[in-house]
Amino acid sequence: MLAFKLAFKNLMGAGLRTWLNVFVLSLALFMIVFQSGVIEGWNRQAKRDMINWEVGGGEYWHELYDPYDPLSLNDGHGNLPAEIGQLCRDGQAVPVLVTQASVYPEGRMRNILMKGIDPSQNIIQMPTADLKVDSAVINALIGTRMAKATRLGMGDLVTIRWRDANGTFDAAEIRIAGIFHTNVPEIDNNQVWVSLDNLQKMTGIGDQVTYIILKQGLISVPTVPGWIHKGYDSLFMEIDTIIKAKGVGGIVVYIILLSLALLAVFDTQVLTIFRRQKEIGTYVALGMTRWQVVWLFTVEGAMHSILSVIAAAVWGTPILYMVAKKGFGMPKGIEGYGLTIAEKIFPAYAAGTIITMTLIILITTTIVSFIPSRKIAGMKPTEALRGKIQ
Amino acid sequence: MRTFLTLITIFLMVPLFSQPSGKEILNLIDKNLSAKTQIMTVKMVISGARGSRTIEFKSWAEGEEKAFTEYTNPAREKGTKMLKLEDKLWIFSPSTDRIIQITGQMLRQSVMGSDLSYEDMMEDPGLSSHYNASVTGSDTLQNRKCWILQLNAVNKGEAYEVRKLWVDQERSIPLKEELFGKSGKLLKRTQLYNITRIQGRWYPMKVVYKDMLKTGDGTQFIIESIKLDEIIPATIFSKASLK
Amino acid sequence: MIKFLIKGLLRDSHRSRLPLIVVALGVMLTVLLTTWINGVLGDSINMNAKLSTGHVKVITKAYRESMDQIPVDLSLTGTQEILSELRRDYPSVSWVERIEFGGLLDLPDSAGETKSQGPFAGLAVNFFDSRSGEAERLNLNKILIEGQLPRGPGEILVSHTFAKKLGISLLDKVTFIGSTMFGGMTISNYTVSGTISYGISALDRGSVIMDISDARKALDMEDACNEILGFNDIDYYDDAKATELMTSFNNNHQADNNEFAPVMIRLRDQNDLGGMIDLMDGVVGIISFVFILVLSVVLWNAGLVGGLRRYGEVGLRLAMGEEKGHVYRSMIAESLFIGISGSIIGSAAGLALSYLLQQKGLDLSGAMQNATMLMPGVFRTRITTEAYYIGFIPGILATLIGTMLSGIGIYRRQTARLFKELQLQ
Amino acid sequence: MNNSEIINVKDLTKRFPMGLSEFTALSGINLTFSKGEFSGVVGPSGSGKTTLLNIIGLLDNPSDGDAIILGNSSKDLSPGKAALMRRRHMGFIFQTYNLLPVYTVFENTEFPLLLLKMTSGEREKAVHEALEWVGLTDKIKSRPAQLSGGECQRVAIARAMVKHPEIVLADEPTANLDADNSHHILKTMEKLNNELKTTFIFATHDDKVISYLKRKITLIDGKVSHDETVKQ
Repeated sequence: MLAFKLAFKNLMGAGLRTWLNVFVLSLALFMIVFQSGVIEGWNRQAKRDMINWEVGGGEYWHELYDPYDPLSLNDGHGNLPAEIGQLCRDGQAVPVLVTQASVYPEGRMRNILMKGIDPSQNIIQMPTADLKVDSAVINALIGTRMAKATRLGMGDLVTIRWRDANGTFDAAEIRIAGIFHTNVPEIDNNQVWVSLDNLQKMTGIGDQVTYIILKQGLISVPTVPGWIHKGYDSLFMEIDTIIKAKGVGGIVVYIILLSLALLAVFDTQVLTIFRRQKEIGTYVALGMTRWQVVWLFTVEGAMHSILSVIAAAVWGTPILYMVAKKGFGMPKGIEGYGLTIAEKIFPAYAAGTIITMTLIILITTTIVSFIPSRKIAGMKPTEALRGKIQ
Repeated sequence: MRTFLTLITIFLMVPLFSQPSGKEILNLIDKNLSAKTQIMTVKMVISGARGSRTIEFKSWAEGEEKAFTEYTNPAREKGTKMLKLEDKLWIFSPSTDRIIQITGQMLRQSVMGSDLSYEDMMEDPGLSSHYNASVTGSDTLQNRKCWILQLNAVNKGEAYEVRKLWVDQERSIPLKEELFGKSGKLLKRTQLYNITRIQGRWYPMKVVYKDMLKTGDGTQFIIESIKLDEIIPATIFSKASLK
Repeated sequence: MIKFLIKGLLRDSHRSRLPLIVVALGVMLTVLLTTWINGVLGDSINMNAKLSTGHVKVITKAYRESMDQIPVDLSLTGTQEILSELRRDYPSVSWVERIEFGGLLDLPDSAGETKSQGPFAGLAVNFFDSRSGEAERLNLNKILIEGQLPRGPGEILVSHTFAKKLGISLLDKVTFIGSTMFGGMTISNYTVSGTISYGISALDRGSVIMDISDARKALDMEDACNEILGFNDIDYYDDAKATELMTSFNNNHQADNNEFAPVMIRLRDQNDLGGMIDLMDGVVGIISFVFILVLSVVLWNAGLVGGLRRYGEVGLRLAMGEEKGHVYRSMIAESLFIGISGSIIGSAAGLALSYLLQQKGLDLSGAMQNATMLMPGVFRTRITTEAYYIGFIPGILATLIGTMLSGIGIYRRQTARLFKELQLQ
Repeated sequence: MNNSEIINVKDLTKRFPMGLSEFTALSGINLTFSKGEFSGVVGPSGSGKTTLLNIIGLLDNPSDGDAIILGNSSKDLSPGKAALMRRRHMGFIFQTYNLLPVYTVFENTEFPLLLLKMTSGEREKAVHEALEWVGLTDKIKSRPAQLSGGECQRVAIARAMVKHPEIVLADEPTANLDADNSHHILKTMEKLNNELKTTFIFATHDDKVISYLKRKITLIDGKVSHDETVKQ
């Protein structure tokens, strides 16, 4: 305890340089927390967006359905199994039917997926209520990406062509009754959403559906033959991989940044010990053992980290809080590859990360403080007293 | 290709007489074009973004369900052969020495850049057996009096639920056909020109086929020579003849 | 005088060693961080550039309107002429032709009939002309899972997942079915010489890479391609340069109103990459600033240590009658020397390390479930122009400031006290 | 060794390496100090005064011979034991005061007591007492930088005395002080010597200090040339 008290006093006494070191360390801590916060925020937000917009509390897929294989759509649908049908009626799930179709914006054919969903659903955030708007033609919802690609706007009519369950061609004008904006490209790119009733009627497929989205938080799910339950594990696999990769890339930045901050502490320690030889001698003369003095100086160096944590908390918290509140602008650079990225990420600061990082900074600072301090043990107190050690 | 097949089917169906009963008109068309087989040389003119291209092919057909085509020009397409047997379609390409069945995704692609897709080619166009016909009015096309015939599919599963035919009252040959989706949307339009007398029957020597959902001028089929009711050896309609 | 100082520095290891090490280390870390951030952040941009956008891209006006559909029928024609114009007018840029196309891949059974079939996205690049650098650009050697790169006509690469799905084995003959530029059907045979994995499921689901000569033959695109990509000689997107290039090229072709007239677009105009670039510039700027700040603090300390160490020496020199100002200046000259040499050593070390990491990459894939090309398990630094000078700013400035501050003590010292201090020695 | 003898230096020799050869700072010193002595080692610069004090203070080890401090042979003492000895039984006063710059007068004085793990109440009492001795109760909260040289040295004395050590070693305590301050300091130390019976050993060549000494040991070239008790 004595060492801590003394170290604290000494640090405070050193004034500006202490604060610069503390600032540098706190900057490192801040940036690490900030960066991991952004990544974690992205992770959570991507998943939250996916949950809110796409996957709800998980999905059931018809056993033949494979979203990456358009051919699977021919057979990848079936009647709602009774258990899930009950869930749907209870508002705990919503079925979706997927068919292939072509739209002809400006006379150029574009192959798309036409998806049918219950307009009164509230399982996902898609504004399906727009589909209920009174209209002579079929109402459809598209996402902003699709709107941009096809240059379709609200209220526009566009021809859509499909084949019904028997293979008969049909085409109709559909009216863009809503354009939704989502961070989840998976429900936007090359997709047109219509009401499930309409789609079932259009395709004459009866009551069949392709997949079912469960309500969030629905925990107990029945096993249904012919239908495969898709939990978050499999639905989030891609985003998990990417988040992990981002995190790994960040670690190197932490390491370099921390190294530099530690270099500052190390350097300060060397200077401190050099400058305060007489003091070291005095401590020994006053009856401290040399190792006690080593400990004293190590604690002093290490205390930079404690102060830096406090400093980071003092100046960093408002910034982190503000960013977490206001969000952090993100470009949509890699969206083309189907990743969910919000334009604004609200960093999430995990207590675990902050604690781990604080501990790492504490330990590493202690180590770099100890290394130069160790020299004290080998000092001759008589020479230290005279300030003669080079 | 598909247009060509549709065309042939239409010919087979269209009776010669003019009688304002749908069924009768269909039978007349049928009679007019009741040749068992056709062998013809066709020039297909496809208009596209880069101007028009001409492709020549020779085709052998028997009934509604068998058709064999060999492309002869240009050099790129020469030797390419297609075989249609009922609802299956194969393509042979000489450069690869491969026979490929066209299925799935590929069916939605356009054939040779024309307004026809392979899907269109797969249609089984048996009009009289698959459609109920009724005369809904008359019109004048190409300076000729026409009955307007509306065809409604008898069974589910026809590619087009509704067809509309403009049939020359005198020659019992359609001059125009429009194909509609179930909900009444016009999908395709075929126009027939240069109706010529061949082996006692009326035949259109030029057909323009247009996918109404796409922009563009459509695809022209110009029949350069045609022979009806020749005996075609069965081996033609087998995969062996593709190679 | 300088010689005298250098001698002193070299002989008195205490005087020079620690500050030099600290300066060099700090500069090295700054350089390394700069290149690292540029490397890692620039990665997705870079990948986009290499894979599809180029730094700039020449396409037709019509193609630009529906680029996401990669319409082969709206391709550029007369590309030899366009290429030679580009190469003449902008010789510092590497221009390569690419064809992106789609089609079906068909695997035959022993009887030659379709065994399996699947749609794919094709990319045709100039592999066989090694001067094009396309194989390196696409990192093909790295993403190759099995087999080898195509060595001659008729050989293609197929994405691994796709190959597995269709049941394709190495050296299998497969058939491509698609449409030519004019809409004609095209069917051609290829041998699968290798399988690749981009690590992006969207691409791995169905991708084929082939040589552009093969694609031209298949797609009837002699002297045509849908995209001409331009890459700066440095492997780094320079927005200003790209903009300049684009403006210049498009001005030259302003008169041509044909929908098939060539038009140039930049990387930032594609795939929504603009925002990404702005973000990256911002982040690099902020981090560099922070680093310079941090390093200045570190080196200020180093300067102080250096100054204090020589308290005695300075005292002696003052006692011997040297002017204070002269001592001060000579100390600053010394620190400048340390700053410069430290910065040189540090920058060299940082650049060497960066170069190593740029070439070899840092393989962190062990820390990830599965490495991808989009998120490569191997991280790379990127040496940008700024990496060459960025370390010198804190390296020299900070040492100088540190010495200046510590040297102020010289002025404060009373000459009378000097003798006492000297006595003590 | 009688009861009052607390320091016994026997055949003490100290050599320092100097380049390739050695420099003999002390050679064959024999001295004893009794409890309550107010003595000093005098001699010109470089005569070995500080070295002798350092060895007595267990900050340095003899090359040959021995120094027995409070019954402990310097040869047998580990650095830790030596530190303990200093902590409990010795006080140091330096020419340059060696106060801890960041601490107040009170804290500087308190420091040795902290090492002795005294309670805060005990410490406060002892510190106040010590500062009363040196007359600095009004500067308790001041930092060394705010004090004059004389005041600093008085703090140093308070720090050395606060734990009531047996021995106080003072190395040129007045070298940086003017005459008035020097006398003040010396008087203070003399008073403490009388009241507490603390043994004081000075190393000095200051005549003012010498005039106060009750025993004067003259060191020349590392050897004792005189050892006289001054009759007052």
